[in-house]
Amino acid sequence: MSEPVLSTRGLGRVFRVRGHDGPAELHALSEIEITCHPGRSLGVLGESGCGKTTLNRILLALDKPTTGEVAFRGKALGSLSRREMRDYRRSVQPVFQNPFSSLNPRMRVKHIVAEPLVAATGMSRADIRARVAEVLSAVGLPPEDGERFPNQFSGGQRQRIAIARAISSSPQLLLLDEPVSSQDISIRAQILNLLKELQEDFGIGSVFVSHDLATVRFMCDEVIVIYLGRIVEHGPVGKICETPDHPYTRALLAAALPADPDRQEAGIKPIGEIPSPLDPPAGCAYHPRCPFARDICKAERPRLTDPGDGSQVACHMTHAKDW
Amino acid sequence: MPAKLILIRLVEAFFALLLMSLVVFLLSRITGDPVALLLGDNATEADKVAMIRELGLDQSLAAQYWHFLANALQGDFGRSVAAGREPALDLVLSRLPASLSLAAVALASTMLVGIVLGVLAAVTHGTAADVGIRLIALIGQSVPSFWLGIVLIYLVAVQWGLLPTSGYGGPAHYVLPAATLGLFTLAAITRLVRASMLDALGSEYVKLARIKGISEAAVIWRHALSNSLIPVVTFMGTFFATMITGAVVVETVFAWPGIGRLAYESILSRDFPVIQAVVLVITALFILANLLVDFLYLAIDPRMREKG
Amino acid sequence: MRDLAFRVAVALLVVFVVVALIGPYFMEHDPLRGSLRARLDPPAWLPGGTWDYPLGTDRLGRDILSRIVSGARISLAVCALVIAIAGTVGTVVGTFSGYMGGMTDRVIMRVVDLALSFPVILLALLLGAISGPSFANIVIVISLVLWSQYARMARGETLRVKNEDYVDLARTSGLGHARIISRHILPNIAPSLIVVATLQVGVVIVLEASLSFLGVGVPPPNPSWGSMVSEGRSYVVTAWWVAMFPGLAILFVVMAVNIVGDHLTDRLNPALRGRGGA
Amino acid sequence: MSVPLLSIRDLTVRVGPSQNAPVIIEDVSLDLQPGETLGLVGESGSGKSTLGMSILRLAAPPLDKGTSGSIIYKGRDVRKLSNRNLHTLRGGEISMILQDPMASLNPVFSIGAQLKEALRRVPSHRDLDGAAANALAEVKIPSPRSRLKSYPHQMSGGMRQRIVSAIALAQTPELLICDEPTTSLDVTIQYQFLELLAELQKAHHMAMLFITHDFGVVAKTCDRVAIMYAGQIVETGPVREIFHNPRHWYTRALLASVPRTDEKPARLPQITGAPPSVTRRPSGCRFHPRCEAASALCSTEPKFEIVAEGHALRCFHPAGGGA
Repeated sequence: MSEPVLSTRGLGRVFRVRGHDGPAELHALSEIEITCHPGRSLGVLGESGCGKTTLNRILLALDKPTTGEVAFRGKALGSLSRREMRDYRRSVQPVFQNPFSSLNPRMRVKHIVAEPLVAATGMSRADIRARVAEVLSAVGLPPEDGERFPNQFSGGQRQRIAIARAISSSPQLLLLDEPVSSQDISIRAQILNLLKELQEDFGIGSVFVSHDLATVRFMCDEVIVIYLGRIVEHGPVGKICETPDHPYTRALLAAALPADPDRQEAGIKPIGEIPSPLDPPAGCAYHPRCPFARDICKAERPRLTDPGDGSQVACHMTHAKDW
Repeated sequence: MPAKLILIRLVEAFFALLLMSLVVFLLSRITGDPVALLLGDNATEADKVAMIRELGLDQSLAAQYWHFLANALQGDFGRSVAAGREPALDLVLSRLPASLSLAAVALASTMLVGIVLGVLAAVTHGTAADVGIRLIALIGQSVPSFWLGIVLIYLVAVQWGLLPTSGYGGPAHYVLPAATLGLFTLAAITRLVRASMLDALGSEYVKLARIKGISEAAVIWRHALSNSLIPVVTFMGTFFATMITGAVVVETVFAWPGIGRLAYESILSRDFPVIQAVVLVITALFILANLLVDFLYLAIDPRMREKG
Repeated sequence: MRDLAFRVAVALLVVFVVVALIGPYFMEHDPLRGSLRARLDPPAWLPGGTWDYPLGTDRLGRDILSRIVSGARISLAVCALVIAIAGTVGTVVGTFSGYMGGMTDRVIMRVVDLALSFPVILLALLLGAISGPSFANIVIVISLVLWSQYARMARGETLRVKNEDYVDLARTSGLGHARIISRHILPNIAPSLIVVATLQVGVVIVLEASLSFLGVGVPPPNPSWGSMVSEGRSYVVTAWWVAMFPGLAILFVVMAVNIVGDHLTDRLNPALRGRGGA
Repeated sequence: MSVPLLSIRDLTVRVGPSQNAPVIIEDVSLDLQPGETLGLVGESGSGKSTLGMSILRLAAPPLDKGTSGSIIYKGRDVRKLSNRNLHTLRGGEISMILQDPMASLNPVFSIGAQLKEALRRVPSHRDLDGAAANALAEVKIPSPRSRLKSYPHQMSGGMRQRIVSAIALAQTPELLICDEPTTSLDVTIQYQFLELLAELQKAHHMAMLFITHDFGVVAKTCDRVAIMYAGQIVETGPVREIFHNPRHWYTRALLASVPRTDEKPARLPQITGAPPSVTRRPSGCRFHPRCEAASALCSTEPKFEIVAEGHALRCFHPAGGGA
């Protein structure tokens, strides 16, 4: 396999916040290890407050990890030279969830799309103009649209502009943070197809952050499942969506309601609330919601181990076949 | 944690007072020659030297400030240079009741009328009543109070003879000054309440209240208004400052014997002991008012009770 | 209906500015010099009035119309200077505070809050009393009062814009702080600042007039609208027009400004409706 | 078929009383039987939420004056009720759960106060505190009595939505309108909330009108479904019929475009274009500019026609079914 574009080692992020009684520590992320290769798509699956947005921000160097590090082509982000940093900025580009917030309303589309080029490459004006037209047509917009302002576009078109911007600097990795969840349902398939096409055509890798198992299945090759800031399961998308090992993943699968009234019988019904990350349960953080929890789950945090098929799962009960 | 919040506010209040005292002290020292001012033109050199010693003007600036602070803490700001040479603080305190009663009348009636008008305008949104109320608010925001005072005196008191022209006295004396003093704030509160009521009336919790089937009056006066008062409380500090500013003008126009007029007169006659006392008393009042606003906040918005 | 009010208001403001700029050159009478034969003459339409003095004369026999026209220039000059000074200082402080965030922001904002609600008229009176009434004084004092409003608006808007995803996106493209502020923040907070500036024109005019009325503003014999009202105060009963007309001038101009300000608020930043003028 | 509980006929809602005002809902007719759940599916701007609000006469000001048609609840036209009767109808007979549980509770009143406001309207309740605690217990809020003193900001999104349900059900209505009640909830929380709603529906013998854009939610909760597009109902039928044999091209394309957890196609079938805005709706079949089966006929107005038992649609060229 090719050299990874981004990888993390022992990534953790602790926020100091004000709790109910005095200052408290919020462990948003702990011990996150991921590797992102060009041309491959890694899904990050989790619910609100699980830390997936924090992870995204750290991968984008918008936030710094408390422990561990992010490496760009094997070199820690903190040790990059100015030149390498520019290369990193050019090679890793995000698309955010809300295209109403991600396009500056007072800039023309051509300037929005060109921003990564202006800042991170030494291209001439003429080259930039040509490149803007090229990427606009790649996302299905006529080049004339470059002269217009964002408020003249619908939500779906805005997301296309955001995507055009992200691919303008020919990145190797796209960080996609719920790129379709604010879109209308008839637009979602368009955007997902477009993203997939672009990744295939240009060999771009991606990190696809989502709460929706079905979308992850369509978009990704590999998935990590995060619960309260920790990876609980990691494996190929087919395994995660069909025979997941971790009870949380199984609950997510049950909760991903299929658009079919005849397939509504869930395996494991999800129960309980997501605990506050300020006060996570001891041992396995999922144990209060887990129907299989034993005493060991309350006492000891399970490590990520291979259940025997090359994937990884953090559960004490994985080998107890009786459930 | 309200206790912590109050502590922070008290510390801030202390520093604000200290800062203000320094400003007042420095301003009174850099300006002119207090000795000459006190003694008049035909004083001898010996008189001056004696006076300088008496006032402590031969000491360093820091020592003088320390001295000033120590005295101020004991309520001693010196004596007024004006006729009578009353102690400055006594003079200020004797004028306080007139000002406070006027401000209280103005603020209370302003709040009451402003809130009612604001709610009515929001509820009748888009109708003639709304346009009328907004016109009143527009005029209230635009009319200069000193001119309004003069016009009211001329029309209501002189031409029609309905109310006394000026001076301090019974309830009738309050009407014109309070109206003049309150009109700007009335307009501001009306606009504020109207805007936040419109927001509240379009909110989801008002929808849910209506879904419950409770009467429209309860929806408006209970659900929507309770939330719309929060921004009004936010602006209370500003309103209070507006009132003080207004008091200087209004008390001057209506010959009202309050601290606003005292401030104005003492500044014109460069009566520095009185100026210092007035400014520090007003600052203290102002800080007190802002503390009250913080408490009001805690009472009205449960979300604030948990913030530090 | 709203549009009509807006148009009338804009027309009135245009008249105000034009009169302030070129009006004085068309006036027959010197606003500073009176005619002792024509003291306290009533307006033209009252018995005893002449069209020589359309709005009458004051106690020194000076033409009130000429003085109002001349006063417009003073009001306009004070407005322009104050808004330039307070606007610049406030915007810089507020944007800096909001962009930096954290402790810096908290300290700056406490100061701004204090400045915002402090009855600065006391300082104005003090300064006026100490250094005597002067044009420069009044500009400084009013700027001192008003910069905090820009600072608060600029800070709040900066915080809002800073949280927009396009600012994060700009950072991921490697833009520096200066470029983020100039390309992303300032253009997006500008509309709200324009609204504040508009609404403040009215505040400035009234403050200037109030201070001049109290005798610590524009020094006599220059005809500030406020000092004209003050002079007319003693003659309300016998010659009401001396105080009436300059007061009406203030009222109309400030009303027009407020109408335009409200209109701009609705157009540029509806979220601030009703909160600008307090 | 029995007498419907709610029967809407030819409901049209315009933005204001003028005939030229933009139309939000057009000629909507639907019936709801006692105890059944009807799903109302549509994209943003389809008019589905306005329809829900109109049933309780809660459509915002210019809309209420632009409403025509009839909304018959148990033989009485809701649109002609006196204010007094309207207030007994609201909450007492028809109630509603709104989309955003964060915004739909009043932030300055305690949970108990807001709940009791609704309970007080039921004369048989003597012990209000007890009744309120019971209501919270019914929606599975732990330690309900102590929760009465809490304020909305102290609870999680899932808890708030359950409290909103307790308020909506306090006066035991016979019809509950749910306007996207789970859109802002996490998937595992959504699942539990839907189960809770189903339980409550059974316990109270309620009919439900379930407004959503999520086909998975419809498949799980509804007996029948109506699809809205650009202000009109384009297809309605029993839920199995619609999912397995959709006849309208919009329904068909939309269902096909939803990603699934059990398969990974190379591309998703997608609908081109975007839903029209309220002011720019095409004439004739509103969907024809985006429809793959459109003919010249489709720019004329199609009738709403029954094609099978309980299955009706608005299309000149119905798909499948041998047509």
